[in-house]
Amino acid sequence: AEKHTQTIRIATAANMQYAMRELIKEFSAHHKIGCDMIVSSSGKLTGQITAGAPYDIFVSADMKYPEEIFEKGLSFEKPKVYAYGQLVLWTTTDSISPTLETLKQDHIQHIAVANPKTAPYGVAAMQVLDKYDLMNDLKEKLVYGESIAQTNQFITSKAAEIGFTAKSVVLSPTMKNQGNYTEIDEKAYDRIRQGIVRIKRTDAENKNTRIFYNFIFSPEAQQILKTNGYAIP
Amino acid sequence: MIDWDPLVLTFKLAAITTGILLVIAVPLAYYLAYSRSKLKPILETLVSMPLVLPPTVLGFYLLVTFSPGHPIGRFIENELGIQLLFSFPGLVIGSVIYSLPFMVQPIQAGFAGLPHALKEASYVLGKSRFTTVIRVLLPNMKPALLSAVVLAFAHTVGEFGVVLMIGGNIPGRTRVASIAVYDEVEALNYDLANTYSLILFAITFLLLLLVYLFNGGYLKRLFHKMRT
Amino acid sequence: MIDWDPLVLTFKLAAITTGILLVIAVPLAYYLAYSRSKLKPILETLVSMPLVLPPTVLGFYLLVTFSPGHPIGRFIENELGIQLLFSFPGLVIGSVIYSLPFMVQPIQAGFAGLPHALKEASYVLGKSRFTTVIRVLLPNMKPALLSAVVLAFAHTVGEFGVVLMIGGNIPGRTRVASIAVYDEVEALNYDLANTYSLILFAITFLLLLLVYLFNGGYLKRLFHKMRT
Amino acid sequence: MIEISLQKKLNTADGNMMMQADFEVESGIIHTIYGASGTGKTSIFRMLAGLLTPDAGKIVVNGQTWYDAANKINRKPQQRNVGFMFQDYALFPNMSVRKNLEFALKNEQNRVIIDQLMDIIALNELQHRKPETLSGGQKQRVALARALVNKPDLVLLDEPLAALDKPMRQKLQKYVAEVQRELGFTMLLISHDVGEILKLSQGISVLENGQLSPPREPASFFTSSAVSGKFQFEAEVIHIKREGIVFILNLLVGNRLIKIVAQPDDVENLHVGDQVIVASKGFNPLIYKV
Amino acid sequence: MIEISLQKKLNTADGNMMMQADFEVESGIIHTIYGASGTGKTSIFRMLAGLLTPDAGKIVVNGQTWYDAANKINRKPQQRNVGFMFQDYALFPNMSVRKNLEFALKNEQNRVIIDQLMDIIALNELQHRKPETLSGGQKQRVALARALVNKPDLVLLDEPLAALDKPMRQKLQKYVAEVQRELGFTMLLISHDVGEILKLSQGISVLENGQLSPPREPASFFTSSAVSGKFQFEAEVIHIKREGIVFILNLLVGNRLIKIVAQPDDVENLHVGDQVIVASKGFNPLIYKV
Ligand SMILES: Nc1ncnc2c1ncn2[C@@H]1O[C@H](COP(=O)(O)OP(=O)(O)OP(=O)(O)O)[C@@H](O)[C@H]1O
Ligand SMILES: Nc1ncnc2c1ncn2[C@@H]1O[C@H](COP(=O)(O)OP(=O)(O)OP(=O)(O)O)[C@@H](O)[C@H]1O
Ligand SMILES: [Mg+2]
Ligand SMILES: [Mg+2]
Repeated sequence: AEKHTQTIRIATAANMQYAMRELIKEFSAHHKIGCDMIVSSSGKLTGQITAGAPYDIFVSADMKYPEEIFEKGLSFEKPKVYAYGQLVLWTTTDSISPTLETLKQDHIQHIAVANPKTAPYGVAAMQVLDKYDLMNDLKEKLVYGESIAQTNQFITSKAAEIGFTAKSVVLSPTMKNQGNYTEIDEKAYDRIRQGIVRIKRTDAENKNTRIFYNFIFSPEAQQILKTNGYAIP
Repeated sequence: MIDWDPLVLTFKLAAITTGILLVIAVPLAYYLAYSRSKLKPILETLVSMPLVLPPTVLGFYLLVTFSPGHPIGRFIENELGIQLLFSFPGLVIGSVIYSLPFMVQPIQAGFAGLPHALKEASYVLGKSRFTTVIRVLLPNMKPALLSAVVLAFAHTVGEFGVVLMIGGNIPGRTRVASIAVYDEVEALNYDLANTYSLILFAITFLLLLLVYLFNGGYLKRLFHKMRT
Repeated sequence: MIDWDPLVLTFKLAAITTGILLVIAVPLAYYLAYSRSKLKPILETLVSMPLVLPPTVLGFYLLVTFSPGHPIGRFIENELGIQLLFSFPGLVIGSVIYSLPFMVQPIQAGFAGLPHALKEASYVLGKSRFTTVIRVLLPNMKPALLSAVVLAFAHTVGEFGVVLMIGGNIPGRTRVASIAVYDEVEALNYDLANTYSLILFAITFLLLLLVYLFNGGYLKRLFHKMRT
Repeated sequence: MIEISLQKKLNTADGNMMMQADFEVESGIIHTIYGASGTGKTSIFRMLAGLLTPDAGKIVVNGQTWYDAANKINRKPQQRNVGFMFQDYALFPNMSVRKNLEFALKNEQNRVIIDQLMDIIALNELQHRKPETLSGGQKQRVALARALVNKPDLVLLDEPLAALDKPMRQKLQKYVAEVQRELGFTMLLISHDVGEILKLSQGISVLENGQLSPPREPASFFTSSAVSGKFQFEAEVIHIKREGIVFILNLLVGNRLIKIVAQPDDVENLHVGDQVIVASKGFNPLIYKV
Repeated sequence: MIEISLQKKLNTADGNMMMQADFEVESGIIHTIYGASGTGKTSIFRMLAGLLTPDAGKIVVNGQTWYDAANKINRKPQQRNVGFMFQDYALFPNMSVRKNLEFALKNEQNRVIIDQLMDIIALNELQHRKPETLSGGQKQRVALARALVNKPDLVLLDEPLAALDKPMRQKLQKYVAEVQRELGFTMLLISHDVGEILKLSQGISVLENGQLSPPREPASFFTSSAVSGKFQFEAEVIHIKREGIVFILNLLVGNRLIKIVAQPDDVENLHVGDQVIVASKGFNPLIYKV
């Protein structure tokens, strides 16, 4: 029980989990506050928070979900952007060069993208394809991952030869040296704004949560986010 | 706006899967029910194993196995010319693997519950094992068969972990209703999700209700009444 | 680094769920097998309905129902003082609902397959319905019972959609092994995921194997040999 | 006293038939229900045991109303305290022979009855075997014993000894008669075996065309002709053999084979399979006890 | 010709026992296997049908080896062409009476046999009923008919008529004898009914203590004493009644009740239940055909 008063629960969107692990490590080095990370899709986490999940902070992969929570009056403040996601084109097959031009080639049969309905990186990928007028040619090749995480599984298992994913993924510790990626021009898609909110579980603010919230915007934390493949505000 | 494609696909998948499962499960269950081999308990255990893994994880392993990078996947694609990933046949195979225990277990229990005399009487009358199974044993274990079929069918309708993983959620090809509902819930479109759920629920409810009415002889009685 | 908490939690959940399901399913299956009510086909259909919805979606509906914003959730929390969401009891209830068809269906088929004479003989000997079920009917449908228990148990071990949704993946409390595997796969930690899967697989395999060995009388024979 | 009046529509081999069974049986006797296959004997038993509901009628056993259509009384089988030996045994496959008997015990009941019964049915050696592994006659013996364990008010025996060989049958007939006399319960018997009926029962009712006849004395029912100082019996011709100038006839009297010597003109029109009456004007039997 | 030599360890009511059954039966006759309950009669049938594997031995039917332990020959039940009427019927619950018979037809076989058999067992009215709804004796008749449908080489009848009333039993006995004579198949019969054995079978072997006796003629086996011009039979005393200065004895001869007049000194030591021999020195029977 003692542990619980000290520990804060951080609901983390799937694509943020690698960065979050480092952030928590850094945070724990300076504060005596335990952190439990709960990873899931932003959609599920939002549903759970609406139903009263005992999470203290919600680190989302976009702004839609935290805004939903704010509008329901479940957060202490409006969601605030802590980082921008960056889109990359990634392949784990060495013989393929990950460029937009190769996508049209015949040996590319499947292109993995996240479901635009639920994942911000999916929305961005679609915008890119539209922008470069590739949509008609590639439509038949697209396979949709439920989340960015599943998109990654399509790519790493080579089930899809290539796919759009988050830069944070290809820089993650487990994937760092696997395959090749190229960054997509940031101008080709709307910025992927990732927001954070503190959850209002009781009316009283939790001091520890506040400390962590502030930490995210600290220069040290922002630096960590940057090295993990995010652009910072 | 409701998209009917996923629903059509779902019931197509469920029907085909159930059909294939029946063909596989009956001989397998027969073997498990009657074999006296020492390997039998091991096989029995293995049959239930697909259940132990979370569907997405099972789906992931299937994804890896079916991918061109894997010898099995390469073999299937090159030698048999079948494209399993992100295709309807792949969904069918995934669903068959995952729903296998639901079909095998009740049928096995059904076989095990039958008196030996039935089999013996049929053999003595010169009937082959196949004829005996089809015409004597299966018709005498209808409740078990029915529960197997209903479990497998309903489960395939609702299943989405495996299907999502190896299907790739492609509209019109592998995007089944369960994924559609899931998507809407994820996207916080609860109204649409409810609508999908309700339709899925309603259709399956009616289907199963028909099956149970038929099984209970209610339909027969109804027709009978209408005729007289 | 392997965290054993989720595994302990998983088998605790599976055991409790299976136990509760047995208690619920036997009378329910009995009713469904023997009732001649007109409502029976409807009830039969309803029992299978939890299967039709994708687990996460079912989990979502349960989440909404159990939340303090919902009359039912409020009632349970205020009047009964039970906190269902994001707690172990909630997982149990969710699993029970989702696995209900796996338990009810085979047991119902088991009852339906028994000769009427057993029941009648027991009644005539003055035995109550309860005694008859416990001492005569259930012992004569062991294969059906076994398949029900195995399906429900294995399914609860592997289930994660419902559990993830209403449990919230809280370490030590609601983070079961299936979610742990799922997480690791999601995080692309395939090695760790494999390890978890293997452990989950191995433990369940051994458990079920023991059950089947016992059921097949292999253990008895083994002990017998050892003693002689 | 057992008073029974039952009406039930049965769907028999001769089409739909209304069965009407009215009879009274004194307490403490064995009474036989006799009739052709499929006439409804087992159905009467099932109605008495509460396993089948009559269309109308009344069952009163020792003053207690078990069933009364008019007053909507219908006791459950559990509340009737009958012992029912089923025609197809209905043993519990999950229980050993002994456990099948023990299951029938009432709560407070003395268990010695089990050992006594086990002895009588001569299955001690097989007491831990499951019914599945018993022979037909062995199953029948267990079923008979089980119906007697809990000392019921009314015992219903449906062809109790049909599958048994003669010595075992005689032994059990003796036992049934004894135990009935000792414990004084009322017993209804379905049997096709005339010897058994004559030996065991004090009354007989015949079920025919859906009607149960009034009770009669079994001996008078089975004896076709009155005694008038002469000796006479019906028989079937099994074999005819010439031996010198006479013929030797093998006659089947009931289940017994007897040989008699006959004159050529007696035999003239006789064929194997014929039913005959053998009589003698002046018959002075010698009777030896064996 | 059927040559059988079977060895099988059985676990009987008297403990483990090695059963040894050696016998030869001519083709085209009916032969009875007789013996007490649980001695292994059904087991012999099961070995003949291929449902139970002997420990050792040989089965040769009409020159074809069905089983030979030494040469590891063991034909499947399907390859033996036997008709087996099971003691507990083993009807198919999912099929109607008629369908049960039709299922037994061979591919090319003429279906008229079904109608003939349905007539004979007198269940036409019930032909579309499921076995579950039949009476005990009705089931038995269906089982008997089913065993005869496909005109097997060897017919095994395990207590075929035990549950039937006398008229039905006589009718079917007649039919069995007829059909056997007509089609000429070999038939083995298990029965406890002496009359049935005498009427139907041309030979009898007795199974006792695990040994099957050599075949004998049934009549000689069941007749206890030789003929010597006098008349004599065994009987059981059922009832003794004084009538004036004489006594009237009700005697059970086999399944038949007869009455005879006896002198007081004959009756002196006699009690109900006693076995007696009735004899007469000078017996000149009158025989009337009925
Ligand atoms: N499946 C079995 N497993 C073990 N023992 C058995 C099995 N079936 C029968 N037996 C035993 O073998 C012995 C012979 O049985 P079988 O059925 O051949 O007797 P039977 O002569 O036909 O008797 P009945 O006249 O009572 O039918 C019996 O003592 C019985 O207990
Ligand atoms: N469950 C049932 N449903 C419908 N009809 C039945 C059912 N059981 C028996 N019958 C019919 O009722 C009639 C009487 O059956 P019952 O079993 O009482 O006969 P029985 O006199 O005991 O005959 P047996 O001597 O052959 O056992 C039969 O014609 C039978 O077909
Ligand atoms: Mg009957
Ligand atoms: Mg037998």
